Amino acid sequence: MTGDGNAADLTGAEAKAWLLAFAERVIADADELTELDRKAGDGDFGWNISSALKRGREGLAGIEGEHPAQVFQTVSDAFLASGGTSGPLFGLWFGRLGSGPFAPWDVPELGAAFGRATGAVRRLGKAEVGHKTMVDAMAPATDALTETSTGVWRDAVADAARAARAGADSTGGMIAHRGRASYLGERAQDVLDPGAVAVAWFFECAEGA
Amino acid sequence: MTGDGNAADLTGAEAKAWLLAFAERVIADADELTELDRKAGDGDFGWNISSALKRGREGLAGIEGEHPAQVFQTVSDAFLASGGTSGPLFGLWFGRLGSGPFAPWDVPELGAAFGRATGAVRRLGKAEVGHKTMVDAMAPATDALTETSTGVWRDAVADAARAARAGADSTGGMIAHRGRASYLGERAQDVLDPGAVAVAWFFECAEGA
Amino acid sequence: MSRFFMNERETLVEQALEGLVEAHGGLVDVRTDPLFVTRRVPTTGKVALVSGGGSGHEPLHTGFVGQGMLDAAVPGDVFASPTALQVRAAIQAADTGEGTVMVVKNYTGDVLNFSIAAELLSETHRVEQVLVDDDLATQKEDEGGPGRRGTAAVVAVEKICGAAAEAGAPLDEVRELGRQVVARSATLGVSFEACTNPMTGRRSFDLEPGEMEFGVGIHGERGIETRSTTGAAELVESLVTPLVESVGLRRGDSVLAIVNGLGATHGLELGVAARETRRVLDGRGIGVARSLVGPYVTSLDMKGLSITLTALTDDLVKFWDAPVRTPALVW
Amino acid sequence: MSRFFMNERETLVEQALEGLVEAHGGLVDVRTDPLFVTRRVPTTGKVALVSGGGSGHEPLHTGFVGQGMLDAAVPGDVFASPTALQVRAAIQAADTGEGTVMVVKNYTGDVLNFSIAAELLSETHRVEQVLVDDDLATQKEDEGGPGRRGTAAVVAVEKICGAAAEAGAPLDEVRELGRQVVARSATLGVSFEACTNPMTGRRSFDLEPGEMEFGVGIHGERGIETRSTTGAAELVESLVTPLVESVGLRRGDSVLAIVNGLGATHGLELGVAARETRRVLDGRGIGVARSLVGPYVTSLDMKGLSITLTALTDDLVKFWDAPVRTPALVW
Ligand SMILES: Nc1ncnc2c1ncn2[C@@H]1O[C@H](COP(=O)(O)OP(=O)(O)O)[C@@H](O)[C@H]1O
Ligand SMILES: Nc1ncnc2c1ncn2[C@@H]1O[C@H](COP(=O)(O)OP(=O)(O)O)[C@@H](O)[C@H]1O
Ligand SMILES: [Mg+2]
Ligand SMILES: [Mg+2]
Ligand SMILES: [Mg+2]
Ligand SMILES: [Mg+2]
Repeated sequence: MTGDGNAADLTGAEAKAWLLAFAERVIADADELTELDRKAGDGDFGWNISSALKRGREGLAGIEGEHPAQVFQTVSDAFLASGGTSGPLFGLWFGRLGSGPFAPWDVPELGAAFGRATGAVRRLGKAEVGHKTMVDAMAPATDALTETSTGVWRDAVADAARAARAGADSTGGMIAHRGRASYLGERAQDVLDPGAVAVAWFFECAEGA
Repeated sequence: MTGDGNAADLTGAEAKAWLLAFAERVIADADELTELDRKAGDGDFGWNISSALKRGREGLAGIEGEHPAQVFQTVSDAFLASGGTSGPLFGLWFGRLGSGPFAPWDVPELGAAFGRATGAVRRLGKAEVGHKTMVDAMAPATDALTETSTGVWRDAVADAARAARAGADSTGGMIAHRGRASYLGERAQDVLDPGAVAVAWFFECAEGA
Repeated sequence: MSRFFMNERETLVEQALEGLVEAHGGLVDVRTDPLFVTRRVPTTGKVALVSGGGSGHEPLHTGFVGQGMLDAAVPGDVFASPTALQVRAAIQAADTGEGTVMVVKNYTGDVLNFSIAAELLSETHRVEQVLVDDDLATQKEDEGGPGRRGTAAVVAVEKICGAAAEAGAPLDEVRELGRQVVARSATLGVSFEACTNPMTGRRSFDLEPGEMEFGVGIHGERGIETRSTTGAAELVESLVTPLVESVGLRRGDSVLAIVNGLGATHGLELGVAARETRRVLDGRGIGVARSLVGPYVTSLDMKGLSITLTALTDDLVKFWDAPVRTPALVW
Repeated sequence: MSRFFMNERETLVEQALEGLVEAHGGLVDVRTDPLFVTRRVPTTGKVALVSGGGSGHEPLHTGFVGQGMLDAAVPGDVFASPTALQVRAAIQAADTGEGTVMVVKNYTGDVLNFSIAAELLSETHRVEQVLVDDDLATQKEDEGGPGRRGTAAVVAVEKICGAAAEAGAPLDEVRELGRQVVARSATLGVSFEACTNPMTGRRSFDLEPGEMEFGVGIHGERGIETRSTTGAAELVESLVTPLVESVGLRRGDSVLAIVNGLGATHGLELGVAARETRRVLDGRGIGVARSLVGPYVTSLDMKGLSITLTALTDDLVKFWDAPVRTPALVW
């Protein structure tokens, strides 16, 4: 919509709107995430992520949104200043996105950026698909982005959102191998991983932005 | 009796016998002193003085007793290595005696030595006659030694012993102005001061030595 | 109610650091937003040495910033990792182009935040990591676990790497030296009374009279076993024996012994512990070439102590002896 | 049962000193029979500076032996004066002909034993005394009493007299400098939790939750008043205000502030205290020219702290800044 480049490419303004929508969603529904972390962790996930995104929203208010990298970098800083396990991992994810091109992103660039970002989270978190973490949503979404045949960023991200949602849903039934939920073993098997759910929300929020 | 000088002078051997007799008396009757300190202080005086004199006895066993100064110095060191208030004060008293002449002492020398010793205790302890301390026995005994007309040390010390005993007795009825007994005020008025009693014993022990 | 002396919990760490600068303004400086401590006068032309971790362990790490030791220290909240943003900012401030060695104690949060900071800087900075995991009490057979905790050996790592960096050693060499110190070190701790939570005033665990907690770390967690208290000689023997085995010390070897107070342990007690450490090692023909005795890696007001042994080489001795000028360590 | 780490009570102090030498053998040496601590290498041709007192206050005094500070320190048993015999031996060892200044904290037993030692040496040695009585909490109107206790100002006295002696100042000058520091200093302490007796494990007094003891000394005795705990800002204000009055500080004056931990007080707490001290004095236009922050004069494992202010002159600053090399203080 806004954006000076090709409408098919993700502009800074669009990225900014996307992130603001994500922040709004998370802040509104933080309790839902907290409830999941209460069942399978220490119950602070909603607070951790929404306080990071409140800071992120303030940061976004102060920038132009010249290109997606600047937008993601701003959100990254907000997460990096957070505690918990999710704060630095999301900070890394957005931080890697923040080192993408300083211009609107076409779909291949978008896929490449998410590929680097998700790769870094997998490496640092030592988490693979099936470990019941945010990676269970990040990885299929990233695959969808890199493998898509569309050249329009909104369509590509919509594919990614569907994949992320399926990935998040798949964590119900998994036994956790990473994070606090891993201490609970089978007792938290039925609970969705809040990190993965948040990732699904993230991709879904591109739609209205 | 033993001694190579004039029988009227105090020899080292006589001084050693005197101090050994004093040690024996104190060690035997330590409980009596402790009981007084229990009533008017913290109940450790018997232990303080008898452990000092046990060390002193060991020290005396290791020396010839060439002259009174050497003997008093040895006992001084034993007291100086002791705790409590009485340990260092007796250590000072005997220490000042220990800086007397390195030869048998005639009566004027004896009086002068005790004069310096008692003066030092009064000065350092800030204690005067009537303050209900060891000085109440030391001071009149010292006066007796310096004012005596006899030239025979045993007679002079016998005078001093009578004066020390009277001084010690006078502490019954005094309100203490120094040491722990001063915290008790009138409540310990009837109790004899154990330090003064020990000084009386000291002079009395010359008789058999 | 807490008996912990402070204003609000939120400002505790930052205000304490203002006090550090008050006392050692000639040596260190504090940066805020994000919070970290640097040398008063940054040193250029050398490898930067950066460390950090939760607060409550002072003087670690902020007290070790200065000539011959750290270039920057990054404090988290009490017993909580600093954020990756703090770490990134500290590295950016300290690294003057020769690269950075991060000294990280092996705790999930610390490892994550330091690693992420390094990862984020990977395109602009050369950042290497020395992971300190000296605590024998957390030795496990399983490969997948978090591994041994990092405790007082971190002081040896920071001192020795600091000296090497100051002497101009290149990045790889400083990192390898640090890893060598870790590989040659082991620590065991014991607690006579748990630390108290600054907010609630509650002890993190309770001991009956006559009990002590063997194998504690530095976050108030229980150790591996509750034992009956013994005299100093016997207790030091029980700490030192497994260390000697773990480090593989043999007759004729020489060590650095760090006798570390965990917070409320008195100097008299640490003195006795140092004496007993020497005695036990003497008895095995192992020489205590250097010792460091004091509260260097604390756990708030825990009563207890840890003993660290580091097998020395001539090189390590040389770097240990090199001059150091920090708030907590000067020679 | 005691949670104090030691072997037997009888050997505690001596074994702790063996540990001191273990850690700082390059600086100090311990003599036994009688027990005292000297510099590793005695310094000749200067006034000797000797101090001492009961143990349980470490690093005071034994940690302050070394170049630029004490020549010898004489430790008593825990909270008990050393004997006159120890003091005499220490003076004999330290005095190389230029005379000795004894730094004595104002307690009956210490004063007696140090004075007697000096008296016994009066024919062979020139011995002068600096009596330290900085504790405002024990200020009384009556002339006959024991006077104010000596607490943390003793560190300033030892540092400044030590520097003057090292610089070659003659006996009278070193003594006068010490007396000047005492006259310009005042201290107040507060406790959040009493210390525990090493033998019985009992606290020397009890505080209810939310209470603190104002005006404590360093022997576990109660202070002048039990008050409600407050935040750091308010508490430091209540300590510093009477000090400012007592020392007679005015706008434009500059001070040395000693923020001293009493044993189990954490570095974070002392940091906050140092910050607040500066803030309160700033507000009155008084400059904190120097500060010393740490556990320097402890009371076993007491939780609490004291603040000492010393009004500075250019001379005092010069001697404070002069190099010092002791186990507990190096610059
Ligand atoms: N090793 C890991 N790799 C990737 N994600 C992880 C890992 N550990 C935990 N997570 C994610 O972090 C989320 C929990 O975050 P949060 O509540 O902030 O952390 P904490 O467990 O420290 O309280 C989990 O739902 C999971 O998605
Ligand atoms: N200031 C003083 N001057 C002289 N003698 C004193 C003084 N204070 C106490 N004494 C003597 O010391 C004796 C008590 O000695 P002791 O029990 O060893 O001391 P403490 O009170 O330290 O336990 C008293 O009976 C008194 O004679
Ligand atoms: Mg959580
Ligand atoms: Mg958490
Ligand atoms: Mg007594
Ligand atoms: Mg007594």
